[in-house]
Amino acid sequence: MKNPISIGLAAATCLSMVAALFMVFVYVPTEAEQGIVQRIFYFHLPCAWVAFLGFGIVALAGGLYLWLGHKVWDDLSYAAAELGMLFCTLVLVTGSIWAKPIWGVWWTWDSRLTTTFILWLLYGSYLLLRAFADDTDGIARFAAVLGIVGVLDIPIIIISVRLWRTIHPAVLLTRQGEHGLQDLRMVATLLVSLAAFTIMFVWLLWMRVATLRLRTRIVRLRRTLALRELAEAHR
Amino acid sequence: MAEVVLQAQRIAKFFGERPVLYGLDLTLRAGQAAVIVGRNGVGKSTLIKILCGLSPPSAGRLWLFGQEPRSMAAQQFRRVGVLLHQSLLYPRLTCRENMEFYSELFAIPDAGAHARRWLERVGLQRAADELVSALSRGMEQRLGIARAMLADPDLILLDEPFAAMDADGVALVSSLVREALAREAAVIFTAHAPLEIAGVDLRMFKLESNGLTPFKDEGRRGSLRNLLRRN
Amino acid sequence: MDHLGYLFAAYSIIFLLIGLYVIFIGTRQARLEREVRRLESELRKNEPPLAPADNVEEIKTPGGV
Amino acid sequence: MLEGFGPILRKDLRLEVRTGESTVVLVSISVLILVVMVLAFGPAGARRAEVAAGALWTALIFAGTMGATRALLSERESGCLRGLLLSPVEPATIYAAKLSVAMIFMAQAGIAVLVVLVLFFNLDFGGALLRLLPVFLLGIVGLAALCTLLATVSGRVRAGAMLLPVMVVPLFAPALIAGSKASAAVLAGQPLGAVITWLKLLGAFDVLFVTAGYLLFEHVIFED
Repeated sequence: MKNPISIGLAAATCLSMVAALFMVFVYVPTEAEQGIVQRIFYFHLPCAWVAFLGFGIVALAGGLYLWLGHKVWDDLSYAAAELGMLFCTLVLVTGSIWAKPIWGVWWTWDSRLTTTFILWLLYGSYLLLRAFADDTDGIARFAAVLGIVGVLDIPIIIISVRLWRTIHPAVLLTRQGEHGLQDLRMVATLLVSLAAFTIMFVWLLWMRVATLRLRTRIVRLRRTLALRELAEAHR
Repeated sequence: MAEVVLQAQRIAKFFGERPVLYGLDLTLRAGQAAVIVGRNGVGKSTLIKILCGLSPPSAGRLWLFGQEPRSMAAQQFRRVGVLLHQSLLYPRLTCRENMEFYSELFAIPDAGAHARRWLERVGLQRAADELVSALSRGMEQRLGIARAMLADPDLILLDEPFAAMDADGVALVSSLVREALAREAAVIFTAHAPLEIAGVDLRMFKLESNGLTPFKDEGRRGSLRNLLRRN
Repeated sequence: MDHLGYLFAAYSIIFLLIGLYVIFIGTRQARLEREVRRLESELRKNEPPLAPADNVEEIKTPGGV
Repeated sequence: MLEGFGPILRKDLRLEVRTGESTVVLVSISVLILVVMVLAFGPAGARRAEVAAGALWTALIFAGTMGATRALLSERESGCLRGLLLSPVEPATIYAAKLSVAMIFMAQAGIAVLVVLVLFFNLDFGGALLRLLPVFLLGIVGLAALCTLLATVSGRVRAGAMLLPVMVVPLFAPALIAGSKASAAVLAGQPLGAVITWLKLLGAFDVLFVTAGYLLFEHVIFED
């Protein structure tokens, strides 16, 4: 954690996050229709974006692991899944908190909510698979396959859920970002938040991969030690 | 020199953090036979699984017929015959059905006649229509060996082929090994105690918890070689 | 229409969860680093160095046959 | 390309005809699930097409996970899967064969469920049922493909039997939506043309998972 890249990422995260918070709470004007809760949106959407980004990395790194066989790809895939789960949870929670005052309910089977929820379940099953398995080479391949299949499934999930809920209640329309962003300052705030979350995602990913690499290194050291003990015992 | 059928280079295998095999070198040419002797739990079965390409080693490299198992086409496995610790037979199919199934899988023409020949060869013609689950351990072992050899493979790996065998069974396996060697196949098998097969120039290796070491005067022959890295 | 509570809840949950995750990574990192140092000192104790398994992870190939 | 497909399929069917285990287990459990659904929804619910469709697909998804598990089970006895891997048969062919076996198991359970469904929900034998057939077939192809791929994974993991539905359900969600919507529409008397979008979606799902399974199977079938 004490290397310059990590420190640089941490600093960039802090700076951009402070800037984003300033813009959300001070700079941006309050949205007319929904009032103050609409400000949740500026962090809600970036959470969704990095959750999606996480999925992409899970599949990409999984594919690279199957292709090249280097453990670092597996570590990257695992770290991205954990982060994806974290941000997917945040999307659902902040969405719920936003929905309550605006729609009067915590949860509704709107197409976006449903899709996000299914993606959350996908992340959940991936992490459960990894939690259940012993730490062998096999699990890395299984997780890679599940991750790839999961990502390929996403477009079909989105389409099916959209068709499932073809008729949107009118109130849902205002929820969609485009409709709420009449002001240029709102767009600017959203962009800064997106950047802040992306940087934070990269930073967290970097740190998590570092701990997973350490775990690999420990296994290697333990193996070396075990070999020595054997050789010693045999002498 | 005959073709190198199997070559293993600095093979190591870990289960988690526990080393099972390591620093293992092995070269086997066509027409050669080798036996790996070791106590129970020393890693013989694991070694056979690695050498047949079923289980990838944690480190080191393996070539079968000059190719790494991972890049071998499935068709190449026609040339490899394996008996593992398990018989690889379907307990709820009869002996004949098992042999016919595997003959078809290996795309052998006239699978029925081929299966019948092999059942006779291993002395199971009278048990042909019995379910494998009803066989005695020794009979199942005979059928398992027949299964391993049914496509006349060029490389034969047998895990404890003499286990649970009576005197007839031992003679049968010995003659099968002799035949295989006569047609220039390479044979490698494991045993828990040193043994000899009449008329076979058998190279013996001892597998110990620290690797594979030459059992007799192996250094002189040099066909099979182990280098524990520290030696 | 005072929805300040909701806004506050949303933002605090975001920072709470991310903060907890950072703490989780940090403690784990510290623990693993301690373990690495311990193992390395143990390795140095056991002279002479022999049979390093340092190639074990790197040339591993996924898949079997 | 599919050398070895026939023998594996024949062998599995012979085993199944001999013991009948999978058929009995799958048919009874999926019919039981249907009964549970009917009891839970009550007599009023049991007259609605959506409830019938929902019950059908709930029963199918469990039959799917069990069918795939059972199709692979015959290979786990005495390590026979290793026998297949050590034969000159491509892993993808093993996948195709196991997928077909799983599909046959599922279809048996599905047909039993359909018969019971018709009785319990007072549906007409004939027209509606005939139109349901393509929906049903498209559904089980994708389900079998998905379950066969993941049952291989769950078979190698601790608590895998419990993990299989956890992995299958979210991935199967789109086909579940499409399948139950299309079934409900068809059972309510609409023609197949009205549900063509759902059929297309099911088709896309099938193509995706059959292809993915075919290509990825070799990565989950080998051991460490």
